[in-house]
This record gives sequence, structure tokens and C-alpha cells, in this order.
Amino acid sequence: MGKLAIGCFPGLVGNMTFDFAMKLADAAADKGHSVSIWFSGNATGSVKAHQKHLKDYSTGEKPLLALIAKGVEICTCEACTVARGVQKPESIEGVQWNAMHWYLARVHAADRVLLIGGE
Amino acid sequence: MGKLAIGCFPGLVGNMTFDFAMKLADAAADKGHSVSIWFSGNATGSVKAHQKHLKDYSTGEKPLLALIAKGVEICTCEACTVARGVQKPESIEGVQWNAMHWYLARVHAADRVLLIGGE
Amino acid sequence: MKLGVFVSDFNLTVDTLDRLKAEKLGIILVQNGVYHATTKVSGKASSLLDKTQNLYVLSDDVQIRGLKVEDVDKRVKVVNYSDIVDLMFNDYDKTAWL
Amino acid sequence: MKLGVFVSDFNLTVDTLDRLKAEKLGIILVQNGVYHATTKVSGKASSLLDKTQNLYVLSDDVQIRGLKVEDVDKRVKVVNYSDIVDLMFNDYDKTAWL
Amino acid sequence: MGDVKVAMIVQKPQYKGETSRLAITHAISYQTVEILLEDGETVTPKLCFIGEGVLGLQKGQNAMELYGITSTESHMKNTLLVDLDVLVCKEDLDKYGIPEDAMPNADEMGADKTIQVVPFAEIQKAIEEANHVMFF
Amino acid sequence: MGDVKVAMIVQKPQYKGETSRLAITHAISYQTVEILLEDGETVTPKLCFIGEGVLGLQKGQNAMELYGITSTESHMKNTLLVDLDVLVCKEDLDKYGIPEDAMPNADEMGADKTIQVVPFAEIQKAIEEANHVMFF
Repeated sequence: MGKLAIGCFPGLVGNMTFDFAMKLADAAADKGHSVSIWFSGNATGSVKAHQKHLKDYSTGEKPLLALIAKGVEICTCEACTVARGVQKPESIEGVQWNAMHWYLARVHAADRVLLIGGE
Repeated sequence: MGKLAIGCFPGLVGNMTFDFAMKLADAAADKGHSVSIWFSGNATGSVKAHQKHLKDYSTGEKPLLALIAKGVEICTCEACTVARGVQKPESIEGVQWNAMHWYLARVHAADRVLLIGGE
Repeated sequence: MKLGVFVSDFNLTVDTLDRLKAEKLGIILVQNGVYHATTKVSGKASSLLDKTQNLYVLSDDVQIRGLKVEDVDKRVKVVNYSDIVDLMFNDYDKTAWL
Repeated sequence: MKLGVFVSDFNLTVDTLDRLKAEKLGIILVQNGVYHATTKVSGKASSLLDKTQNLYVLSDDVQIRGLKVEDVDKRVKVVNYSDIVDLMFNDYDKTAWL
Repeated sequence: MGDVKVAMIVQKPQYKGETSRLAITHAISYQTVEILLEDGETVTPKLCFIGEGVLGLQKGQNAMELYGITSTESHMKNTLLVDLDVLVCKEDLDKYGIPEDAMPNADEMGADKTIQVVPFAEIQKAIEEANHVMFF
Repeated sequence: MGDVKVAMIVQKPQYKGETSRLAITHAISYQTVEILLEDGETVTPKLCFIGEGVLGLQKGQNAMELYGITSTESHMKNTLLVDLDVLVCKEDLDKYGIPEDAMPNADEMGADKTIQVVPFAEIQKAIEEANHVMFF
């Protein structure tokens, strides 16, 4: 099986680009691929714990926890995250915190890379 | 003097549409206008307290505190904010929390309205 | 180069797809990109569909918009998330999100 | 209707400005919208500048991009945030951000 | 000022981003704004869809099952149930080949209102008559 | 795999949004990735600007004074100081009437590299030669 490194920049709530990244990662993990996800930019807001899942909004927390449980590796850009006022103890358990080179290292190991831009 | 009601949807860090809204509100307040700002969508992330101001990123917290000190009224959409995992005790002091009708009420009272869309 | 490109908007702000060359080009229509497959503008199908024979559209993103699989242009293959993973690993060696 | 419109992109994805009518139309160029005032595409100035004689560009947003006030098309008035507030209250009765 | 008219104009398609959805929920909130206003004061939004904004209105949306969120179709039904005026640009529906009967309605829920498919000139008029305009 | 080549292509202007800035900082981070890799493993980005992406590179940016943030100009100098290859599309500079000498350089800081203004064909080549591509 292969290794997939996804980079995701767009934010979570109501932004369906984020939902796309989650569902793609899920489908790849289900097929036995090894998946890592890097959050930068607005997507780092998705690692805040205790998101209230309202029906009108998609949520970041539920799919992230499900992916982590499946062995998908998830890492948030520390600078982007603290700039948004979210500290590590406030974030979802199991999400890694690192600098941008974490993503480049996963890209190094990956067979396929998908960088999803957009704000 | 007049009343200005600004609605702001785009997010804070590195999103310079947010910066525009802050600076416009500041200039209007300096001229003696009464200003209210409504955050919805990604902009609600800006009310999280303890944002670390890194040089590479614009920050939401500093200009918000400065505006509040000047008497600018700031309110965040509660649903949008809790959907992002930010609870009231974690938010910047002085920011109001309310539902979307808060904005419509401020629009009712306003002489001028600027709704800034975008994600 | 075998390049799989994701298109997520109807109204594209970049002309990158017009300029990029690839021996094998795949276009995967997702999000608002699905309208390229389902919707004619003033009776004319999207010019994107002329760029390659390897066209795919994400079924979920068609259906969430109230569109039907029958509305999809015959040149475009309807796929799901799992198919996209296979396309990425088996049919293309690089993928881009424009 | 006296309508002041903020334009914040160079490449517009909406044609709303082509369709909207106003007795007095003002266009205030901010953020990436400032390129309409400073930058010709293939030697041609932006067609936005032909839409009205009431054109404004935000000085800060010109300067942050390394552009100079001298680069601004002569038809466009260079303004600051304070001027924009006055425009909104004194010259237009409605404002829109496209 | 007793009644304040607001024209809310959606120019972007639904779903990819959040703004075009929030336009609808902001319009619906006119229903409860009276708790923050004096007696006799009202806000009356007209919700207008133009350009690519008309794309995301079609019936038969499958958002809850596929993505776990409320569909725009369901939001549109709510706008009709709370008696909002909803104007959809006819020229743009024609441009994209969308038939008028693809627009959602809330007849079965007892709504009096229906979505009004109108020429752009009507939307221009709504913008002119409004005290304030908001583009999403 | 020893070296992995990544083509990072910026197609959007700087400043309004964050993504086009993050492209640059992600590229710069190649410098420290070795701490996470085995000996002999490297990542080599090429940072390319095309379309509207070429607009936000010009010298003389006043970002810190006006908005309190690092300018893209300063980021570009850093890319040169860490010996990154930066390719800017000549056709697009011409299209927008931007002279080559408006591109920032880091000569006074002792950088060996300069921004390379190249035909789009060179950027196409960088994309072809790369193991992975990223569009911002």
C-alpha cells in the first residue's frame, strides 16, 4: 500500500474543502494506505477541542478523532495555531504540533501528495 | 455624527480583509462616529483570547482590544463561535456574544452598513 | 508526466490549466467544480471538458447540490471518494489542486 | 441611488458591477483591487476605470504591495482610511463589498 | 425609523464556502430581531440570488445524508415559512439552464410564500428601495 | 529516496489571503527538514510564481509599518538567503508590465541566489521534474 500526504489550508466550519480532505483521507485509510495530514492557515482552527456540532455547520472534531482512531497521522502548524489563540492543552488529543518542515518530511516519505490551497 | 454597522465574515490571521475592517472601524471611531462590528463565519475565530502575535501574521486580539477601549461595540455570532470550539470564557473580554439578529438590530439603527463577505 | 488535477470552482480565477502540459492529464471535478460536468452556460458545455478525455466528477458533490447523476455530461465518469484514491495512486503520479 | 462599491480583487469572479445601475456610482479599490488602478494587463488599463468617474484607491494597500502613488492611474483619487469613512457618510448612501 | 429594508444579495454558489449559507440564516433572523428593537420597529430583508448564486438552490439536495449538514434547500424552505421575500434572477436561471420548477417550495409545510423568479431589473429595484445592501 | 523535488507554484497575489504567503514559508522550511529525515535524505523545493502570483513580489513593500506584518519582499529575501530556487514567469511579468528589476534581491545580505525570471516553459519543466507539485 501507498503513503499519502495531504496538506490542508482552508478552515473547517462550513468550509467544505476541509470536509473533502477528511473524506479523502478516510477513504484512503480504509483502503489500507498510510495517510498523514498537515494543517496550515485557517485549517489549524480545526484542532480546537470541544467544537459544538450544530446541524448547520460541518464540524472538524468528529472526523479528526475518527481519523486518528484509524491511525491517520495529523499535525497542525504550531505558529498558525497559536497565532489563532489556541494552545496545545486546548487542542484535540492525538493531534501533533510541529513546524512546517514536518509536512516536508511527510512529503519526502509520500508516494502521493495533495496540497489543498484556498483560504 | 453617524452610526456605522460593519459585518465581517473573513477570518483573522493573515487575512487582510479582517485588517481592513479593523482599520476602517478605527478611522470611523476616531472621527466620532458610533461603530458596531458583527463577526460571523471565520471572523469569529478572532475573538479567541491569548492570540500570540507573531510577526508573520496579523493578529485579531490587539486591534479588537484597542477598538473596544475606544467604545466600538463588537459582537460575535455565538453559533459560529462555539462551532469552532471557542467558549465564552475563552474569548476576549468585552466582546459581546449574540445571535444573528443582533446584527440586524444594529443595521436598523445604522446610518451606514458595510457587510464584508468572503471566507 | 501523468497529472491529476482537482478543480473545485465553476468560475476559475487561474488560467493554469490552459498552460500546463501533461502526457496524461486527468481532471477531477469536486465541490463547485461539478457544475462543469452538469451545467451548460447559455447552452454551451464547459470548455474544461474539451481539455482531456480523462474526466471525473465526485458523486457526493453532485448529489449534495440537488443535481442528478443523469445530469452529468456523458464524457465525465462519476466516481466516489474511494475511486479518487485509486485514481491518485494508480492512474496519475502527481496531483494538483488548482 | 448613490452607491459606493468596494472592490478587493483584481480578477473579479462576479459580474455584478456590470449589471448594477446607480445614479452615482463610486468604486473604492482596496486590497488586491488596487491593481486595477496601478497595473495594466497587456498594456491595457482595467475596464473598471471606465465605469465611473468616482474612483478611489486606498493608499496603504498600494504601498504595502511595493507600488507607488505615482503608479496610480490619473483618474483614480488616492485616499486613506479616514477619507473612506467620509466618502461612506457624505458621498454615498449605500455601500457594498463585492 | 420604523421599518428598515435590507437587500441581501447572494452571488456565490452554496456549499463550498460558508458565506452564501450565512446570508440565508442572517435573513431568517429578521424574525426574532424585534426582541432587540423598540415597538413598531422592524427589519425587512429581501433575499436575492444572482449570478452563480442561483446554482445552489435546486430541489433534491442530499446534504444531511452525505455531509451531515442542513441543506440549502431546507434553509430555503425556512425562508418561505417565515414569510421572507426571496427573489431569484430569471436571466441567470436561464443562463445556467435551470428550470423554474427546480426551485424549492414549502407548500407542503403550509407556507404562503414561494420563491419569486424575477428579471434582474426587479432585483435592481429591491437594491434601490433598500436602506442598506449586503452582498454575499 | 535521497532527494525529493517539490515544485511549489503560487498563482494568487500576496497579502489579501494567507495561502500565497504560506507557500513561501513552507518552502523556506526545507532548510530544517533534515532533523526529521535520515542521513542523505533531502527535500528540494522550487518556488515558482505564475499568473497573478507574480504581482505581490515587487520591491519597496511597506508591510511592517502599515500593517505590522513581515512583507513578502522580506520573505523573498529569506528564500534567497537559504539558497532556494525562485522562478518567476517572464510572460506574466510582461503581461502586467512589471520590470525584472522590480524583483527583490538579497545581494546586500550576501545571498548567492537571485530571483530567476524565466519563460513559463522553465516552470513547466520544474513541474515535470518534481516528484510532487503544490499549487497555492
